[in-house]
Amino acid sequence: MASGRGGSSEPWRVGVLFSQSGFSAVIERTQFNGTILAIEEINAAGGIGGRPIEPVVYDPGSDFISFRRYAEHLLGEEQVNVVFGCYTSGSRKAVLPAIERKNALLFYPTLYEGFEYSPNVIYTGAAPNQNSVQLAQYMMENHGKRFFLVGSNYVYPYESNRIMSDLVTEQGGKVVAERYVRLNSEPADFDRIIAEIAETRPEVIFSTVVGQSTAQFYKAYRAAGFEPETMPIASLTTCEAEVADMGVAAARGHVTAAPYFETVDSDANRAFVARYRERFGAGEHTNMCCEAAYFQVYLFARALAATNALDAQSLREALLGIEFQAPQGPVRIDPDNHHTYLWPRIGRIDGNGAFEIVREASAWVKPDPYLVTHTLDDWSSAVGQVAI
Amino acid sequence: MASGRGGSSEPWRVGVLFSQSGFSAVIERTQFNGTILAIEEINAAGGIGGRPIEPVVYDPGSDFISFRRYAEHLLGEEQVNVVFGCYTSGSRKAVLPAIERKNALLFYPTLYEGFEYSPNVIYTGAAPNQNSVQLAQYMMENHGKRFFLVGSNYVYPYESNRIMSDLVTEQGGKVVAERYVRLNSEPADFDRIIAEIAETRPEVIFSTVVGQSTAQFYKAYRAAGFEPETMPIASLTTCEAEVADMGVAAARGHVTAAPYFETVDSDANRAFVARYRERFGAGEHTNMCCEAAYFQVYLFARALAATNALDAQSLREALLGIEFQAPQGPVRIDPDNHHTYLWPRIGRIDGNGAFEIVREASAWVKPDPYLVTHTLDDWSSAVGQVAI
Amino acid sequence: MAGLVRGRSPGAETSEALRNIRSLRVLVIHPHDEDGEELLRHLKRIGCQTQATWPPPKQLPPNVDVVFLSLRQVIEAQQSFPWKADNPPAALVVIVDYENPVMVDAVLKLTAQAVIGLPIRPFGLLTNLVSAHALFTRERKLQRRIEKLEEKVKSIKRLNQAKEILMKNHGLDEDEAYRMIRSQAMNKRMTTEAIAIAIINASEILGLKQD
Amino acid sequence: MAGLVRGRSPGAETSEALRNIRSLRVLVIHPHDEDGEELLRHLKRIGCQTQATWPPPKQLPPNVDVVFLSLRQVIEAQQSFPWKADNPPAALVVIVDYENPVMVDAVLKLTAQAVIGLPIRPFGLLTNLVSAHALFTRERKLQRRIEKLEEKVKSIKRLNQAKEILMKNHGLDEDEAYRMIRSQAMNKRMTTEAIAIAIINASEILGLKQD
Repeated sequence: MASGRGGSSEPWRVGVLFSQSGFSAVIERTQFNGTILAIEEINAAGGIGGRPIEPVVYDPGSDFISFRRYAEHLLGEEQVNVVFGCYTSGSRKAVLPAIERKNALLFYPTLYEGFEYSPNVIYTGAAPNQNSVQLAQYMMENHGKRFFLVGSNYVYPYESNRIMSDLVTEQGGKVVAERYVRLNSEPADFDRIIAEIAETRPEVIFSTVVGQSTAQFYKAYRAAGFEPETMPIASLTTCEAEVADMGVAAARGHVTAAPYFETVDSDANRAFVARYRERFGAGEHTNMCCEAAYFQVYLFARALAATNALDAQSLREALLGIEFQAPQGPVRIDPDNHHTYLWPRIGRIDGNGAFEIVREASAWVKPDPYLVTHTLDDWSSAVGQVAI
Repeated sequence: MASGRGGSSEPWRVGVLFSQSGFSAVIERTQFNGTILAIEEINAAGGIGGRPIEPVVYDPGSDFISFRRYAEHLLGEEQVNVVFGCYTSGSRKAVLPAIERKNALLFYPTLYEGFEYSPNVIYTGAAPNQNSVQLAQYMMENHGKRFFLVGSNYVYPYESNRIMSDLVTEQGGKVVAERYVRLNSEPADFDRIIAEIAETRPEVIFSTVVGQSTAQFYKAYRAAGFEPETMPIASLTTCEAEVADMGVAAARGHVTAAPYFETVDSDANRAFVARYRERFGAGEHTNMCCEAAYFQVYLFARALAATNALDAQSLREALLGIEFQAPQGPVRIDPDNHHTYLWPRIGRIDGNGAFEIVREASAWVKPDPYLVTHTLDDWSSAVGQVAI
Repeated sequence: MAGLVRGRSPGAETSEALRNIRSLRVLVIHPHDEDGEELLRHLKRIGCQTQATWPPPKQLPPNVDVVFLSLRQVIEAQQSFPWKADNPPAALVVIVDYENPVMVDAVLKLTAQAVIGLPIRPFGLLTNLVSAHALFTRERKLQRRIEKLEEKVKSIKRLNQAKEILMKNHGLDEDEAYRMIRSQAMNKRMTTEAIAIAIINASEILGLKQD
Repeated sequence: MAGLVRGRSPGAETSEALRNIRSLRVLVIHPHDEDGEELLRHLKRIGCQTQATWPPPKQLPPNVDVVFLSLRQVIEAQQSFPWKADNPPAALVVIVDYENPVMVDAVLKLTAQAVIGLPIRPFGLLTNLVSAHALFTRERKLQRRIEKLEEKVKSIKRLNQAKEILMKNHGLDEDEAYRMIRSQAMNKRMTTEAIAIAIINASEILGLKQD
């Protein structure tokens, strides 16, 4: 790899693929920022082996075909063989064949539905056993067992809804409906769903709506006059970025499960948030995807410091089992499956639009991306005790 | 690819993987020679775009694991992405995953059993529809329909024997036995087979014995006092290299089908043979595998002259449909399946150990590597008329 | 087969399924993209009679032996795809790009005979194609055998019932009852089965003793 | 299933086959090389109870649900491998590295439920594993159904034969013959089936009239 071998001051060139436009730009822009912040911090501290990391940036505009083309371009003409990027499963799948064909390495900083392993991918977002199970338990303990499922029409919501249905049914609860909206939805797409919710009066709405549709849905909910106290929207994807997009009025009272919220109470996180605002503006917010994008650059940097070479084979070996003190707490790459040990948390949006953390794991949870049958026992046994 | 992009006098580095030792060295050494001769001729004529071709040579010693390791080394540390090499199907299969993973290009100059297509391989030896069918027809017309099948114990002989059995059975003939010997055979391994031949008295022995076992088998046949006039050995693999190995006494009278013999009557071939002897010694002989190894370097060179770059994608595009005036006659890469249009011939070994060409196609034959059911009609329809 | 020593025994003939591979009619239901093209090219290389179609057809064309189906894309198209998994019209090879339980469940519901992962690689396609078609043919034979056996059980039961009706109502013994049915069948050029059914139907209408 | 709109209907439960995947006992018959290791690692990632063995065992261990078999290497080992393709002990996933007709024929003879090409890639393994096991279970059910139906046909025929023997030799009518068999069965605590067989056997030995 020419880019990884030259003179001692030559930069380490890496690809960065997050959308600045299109339906998932709201969240991908924060992943881009997290990535750039980590690279700038590392370079400011002297780089790796005295050489800076140089991001080679393309904007796929939330379009899967562009994701694939830019990935091929990065791995081909740009001679890059490490890429940070992707939010939706669709974009990850679009990029994957090129990554595998070139034996490159993709760092993927997003929760997803599991059931994937590639020797060429490091997965730093939550697997379902690190967020779905915890959300189901919290909602059933505190709100009820009649669930209404709403999702965007693609693979991640299908599978998330399967898991939620299983967990609810296992506890004697009931799924009253399962509805999907297209990825590029319009506000009016939610009219029928809001009417159905009004009619069926569930106790929990489980939303796997993603991207800009999220704000549309929460606003429609608010406009219908529903009350978060009796019928909150529970989500795995709605984070600080979407809250900023929809505004506090629509967001207040709803619940999300994630390994990270901006409100995590630790020195590491306070420092992270402070630097993030300093760099991108006082009104900007971190979130789970942004944090994963941030800490995965550090995992990469640690591995690169050990290998001093950019080839996937040796980087992979250095990455497996590696640990890092992330803003959410210490994280670790699981050598068995390339996913990450993470810290499940439940947050409820308060009157300022911040997530109040109402429950959190007392130990990291090992990822199990191939788990078919989730049960609530997993959570309690894995976590030991929970703080309220 | 660093090696393909540098200064204008930097050589074009290519990998060369043929065995100089081990059970198939007899034939692979001639493939090595054919490759080197072509490279030297091209370089003497000024190279490609003013730059010479530089062979990066390793000797896998007829060992499949070494083939794989050297291929990985060539594509990795040596940063080569075009490889000329392999004789047995086992070595090709060992090399293939590395070639495909790196999106490199393998030129494979050996007849084989078909049923393979890789976007990363160019196949320049005969497929079964370019030698098996012609051999079956010739033997049944001239010698009889009771066949005894002897092969080395691996995939190529299994499949060649299936095809031969089908062709013989279709014509109302009979396969009296089908026997296999291990690849690293000892002369004594043939005792039982010779006894069985004596007992069953077939009219044709079809041999898919390869490598140094070939000489062992033909010598055992001769020692048993069998007569090639009434019971010749017919082969797809026994060529000038094996004849030299076993000696004229054992070889005389037996029959081989191949797209090329040293005795091909053309100016192009006479020049090729003269240069080959000048370079490697007056006692050296060309053969079908050597010739394929030779002309495939020229096909590569033509493509490289068009692309002026070594990446597999553009080389492949330039190679498909390309033609070259080879010693056997004009050849062409079939864009449908990456195999080669070739000239089927039947040769009988004469008293000097040379192949007397007793039949040859009057037109090249399109390769059909996925043909399951061969029939004798294919030959006559594809060839138009045959010369005796 | 008791044991597998080599793929074939001396002089064994190539199996029918393989010999006929170039007469297989294959329908590819896949979007027109790189994977679809690669799949089509390789099926043509193998030599099958191949056609491709997208979006999924509302009705399967007749005379298809094997269907290749791009699963997720058919699901996301949110369009009803006709496939009777219990009595399928052709062998089914499903192409998958995700394998979470939702997708695997869909594969199970379709009872596909083979599964191929994206991106398409030529190697393995031939074996999966032939194997899928053989599994399909095999299952169809088993289904036909079950149908025949069920029909036979029904038929024996009907004949017994008809005989009993005749014995009860006409005072015949079993042989006589059977002979009566058989001679009726010969006279009317019908099967004994049909006569038995006629007797049963008539007895129901006329309220004859049935048991 | 009439049509496939989405993988699942609202609130549908995950199918049994998938829920139980971590209790599947998988045997991998493959040389200890890179591909073998990659396969084993991924099966463990999925969570199956997996063991590997090489050379091919002379006898299959008991309690195996799915076998992964490296085809060419088993063939080249020239060692008899026990596999009753008509009544297999487990689902079979064949791993192939060549697909010429000799190899494909071997796949057909083994009636493998799934085919995987080398080099091993993790993606697709899960779906092939679950699908192969489901196809195997499905075929076994069909086979059991056939066996039951065949038994039933035989049983009806035997009962008729036994009744006829009693009618011919004891001058009974059909009802009486049947009542005699039934009362014998009740007295001896045997099935009417067993009594019928006893009567048929006895009649053969004693040379009674059978028809």
